[in-house]
Amino acid sequence: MTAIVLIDTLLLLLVTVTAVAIIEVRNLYASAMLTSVYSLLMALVWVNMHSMDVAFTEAAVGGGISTILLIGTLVHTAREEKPRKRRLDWKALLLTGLCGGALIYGTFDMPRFGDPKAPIHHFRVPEMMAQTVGFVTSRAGKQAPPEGFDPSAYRSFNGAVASVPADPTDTAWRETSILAQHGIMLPKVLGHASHPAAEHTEAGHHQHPPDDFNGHVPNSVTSLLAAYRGYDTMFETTVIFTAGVSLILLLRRPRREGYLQRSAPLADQAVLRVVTKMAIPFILLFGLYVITHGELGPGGGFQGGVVVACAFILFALIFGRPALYRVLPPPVCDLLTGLGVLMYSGTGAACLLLGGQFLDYSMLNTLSPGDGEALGMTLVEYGVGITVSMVMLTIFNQLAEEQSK
Amino acid sequence: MSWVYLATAVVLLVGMFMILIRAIAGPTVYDRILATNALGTKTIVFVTLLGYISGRPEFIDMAIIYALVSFITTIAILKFAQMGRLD
Amino acid sequence: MQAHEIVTTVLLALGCVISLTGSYGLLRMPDFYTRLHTAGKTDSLAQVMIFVGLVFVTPDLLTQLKLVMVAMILMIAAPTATHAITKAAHLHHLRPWTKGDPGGEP
Amino acid sequence: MTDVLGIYNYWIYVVLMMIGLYGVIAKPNLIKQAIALGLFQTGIFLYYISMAVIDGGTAPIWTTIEDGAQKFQGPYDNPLPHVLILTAIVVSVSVLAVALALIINIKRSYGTIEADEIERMDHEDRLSEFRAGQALDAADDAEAHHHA
Repeated sequence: MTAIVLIDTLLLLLVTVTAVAIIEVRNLYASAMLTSVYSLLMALVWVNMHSMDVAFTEAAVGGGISTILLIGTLVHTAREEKPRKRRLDWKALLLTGLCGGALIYGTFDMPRFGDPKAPIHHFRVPEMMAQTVGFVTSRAGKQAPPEGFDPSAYRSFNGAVASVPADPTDTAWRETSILAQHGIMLPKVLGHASHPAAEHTEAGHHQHPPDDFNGHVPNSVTSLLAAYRGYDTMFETTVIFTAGVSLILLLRRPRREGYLQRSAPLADQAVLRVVTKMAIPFILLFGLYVITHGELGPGGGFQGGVVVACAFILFALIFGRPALYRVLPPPVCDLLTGLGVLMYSGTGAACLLLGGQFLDYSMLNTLSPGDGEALGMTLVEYGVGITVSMVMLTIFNQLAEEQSK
Repeated sequence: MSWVYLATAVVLLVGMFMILIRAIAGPTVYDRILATNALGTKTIVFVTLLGYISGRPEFIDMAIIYALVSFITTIAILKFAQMGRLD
Repeated sequence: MQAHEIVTTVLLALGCVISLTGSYGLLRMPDFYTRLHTAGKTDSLAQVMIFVGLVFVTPDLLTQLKLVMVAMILMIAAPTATHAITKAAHLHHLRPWTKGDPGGEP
Repeated sequence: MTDVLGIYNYWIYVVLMMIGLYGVIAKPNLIKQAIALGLFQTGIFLYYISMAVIDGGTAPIWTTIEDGAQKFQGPYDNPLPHVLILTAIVVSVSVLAVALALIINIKRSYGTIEADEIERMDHEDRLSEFRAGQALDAADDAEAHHHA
């Protein structure tokens, strides 16, 4: 039993206990608090499974925002569930039991946890790991395939894995591209033979630092998010934008009634006030760091945006919502929400206008496509970050707002 | 050295289990808030340790975000307990 | 085991003991204020010990600085939260436990 | 036995999902249902992330730098499920927010957030509408009869 499995088991035990408690506790307020605990534990499970970015998002979104949203709803509704005679619903229990049994029966065909031979670890993985936006070479513009690439063989390639090594720890095998294994492409997708740094060196004065992007960004999650699944991420951002718009439509009071209402700030508590004043610049800076640092380490637009929103929410909690509206008026907030989506699609359109394909970031820096990738990803992450932070703030504002009678 | 981290992690998990029982049992709201907050602190230590267990300790940004989020959540829960509203 | 690893092991073990006693106290103490006493203090001390212990086995400076920073943030945030919880409970007139009186909600 | 050890944590995800499903079906409180939906989603997220794990793997973030290039330092977990779930989490909080907004509106128009009470109110509304319609029909019939 390895360390990861041991910790996984213990954590999942805690998670399951919390889940049962969330469902069975009658007090909705306690249920909301336990939701926060649940999210933190779940984020630990994901750190244990090496999924840093997901854990980051879960901690910020699940532990922070959704708990605050649930509590914001409890302000308008009842704190307690209605007491009932029958606590356990036998019919539902039977149904879920049957459904769960069927699913568990299905898991017997699943590959073992962490099995290196599982199909998911083979199909297209080397290509995804090695920068996935087409074939990035040091040449800008419409990318030619690397040497040794056989287009007709690629078109007839059905994606099947030729041979799986007997030794599961054979990492060299996974490093080799599947295309290379089939003789479609030379096995050098990963290391770029001629990267821009080499061309600049001869000028003498322009030595690229060793942490420069040699054709790919270090965090492959961000790379996949912004490039391989760029369209998808763009429309996920649009989904979030739509959620913000629906919240405004569902809950915002008519403009003539005004934004500012009475509030109950906690500013008379000296310790809280001082600590918050110290903390807010730090949180904002950290949020920007998370967005900007997204392609180097764990983090990115979604996570950083939520952190920035958390700073504003903390401000509203301590100093009251009217103070927040003086800092960030709702019209500005609404405008920024749209601006983020515009920034994302605008980056794509810029690539289009520069002669590449939509969201082909390498067009942004024709001298060094790798740096262009990094620039494009940063712009896109900022777009996502602005939208996410402003939508989260809008949601909080609308839920906290008093309703017109 | 890794067994030291692992042992620490398991001990922390046992502690988290005790705190979780307190968070579920209550009895007052403030007990729950206290337990949630304590669990947050344990989580921060735990996430740092996990980095050492997996041999890549450079992702401590995680711990910072946990600290911030757990603080903000505690304030929000508390404000609702005290004022009955969030703004 | 080298010297710095021994230092780390000792600090981690101390942190473990302190955090475990704190958790047990949170579980067993009779009322909110006594639970506050165990949880509030042990949390800060135990986390500082574990973070400082980990600094000794960390190779690069940036990670060491981040460790110290997390410890500092916690040193500020955790007592603030504890203070706020206590103040809220006090303003809510939560009675402390005394002999013959279980305390609790007013 | 090794088979069971290898797949038992998929079972835990199934259990989590079923806890969520039970909550959605059995709990009439709408906020509880929204939370339970979240639990169900987390079960699915866990399933995806655990598929990405590989023996001896590490986070798919390249940090080792040698000779000016990032070194591919051994098996990385598959990053694709991470990306899928990363966006799914943020979408799930949007779903939660819209659900909560709808719940607040329901509370404003019905005065309760218990699904069975809302259903009963709707039923009573429909019943009274039906009775009013019946009365109208009867009046029409009577009128038609009279003309005949």
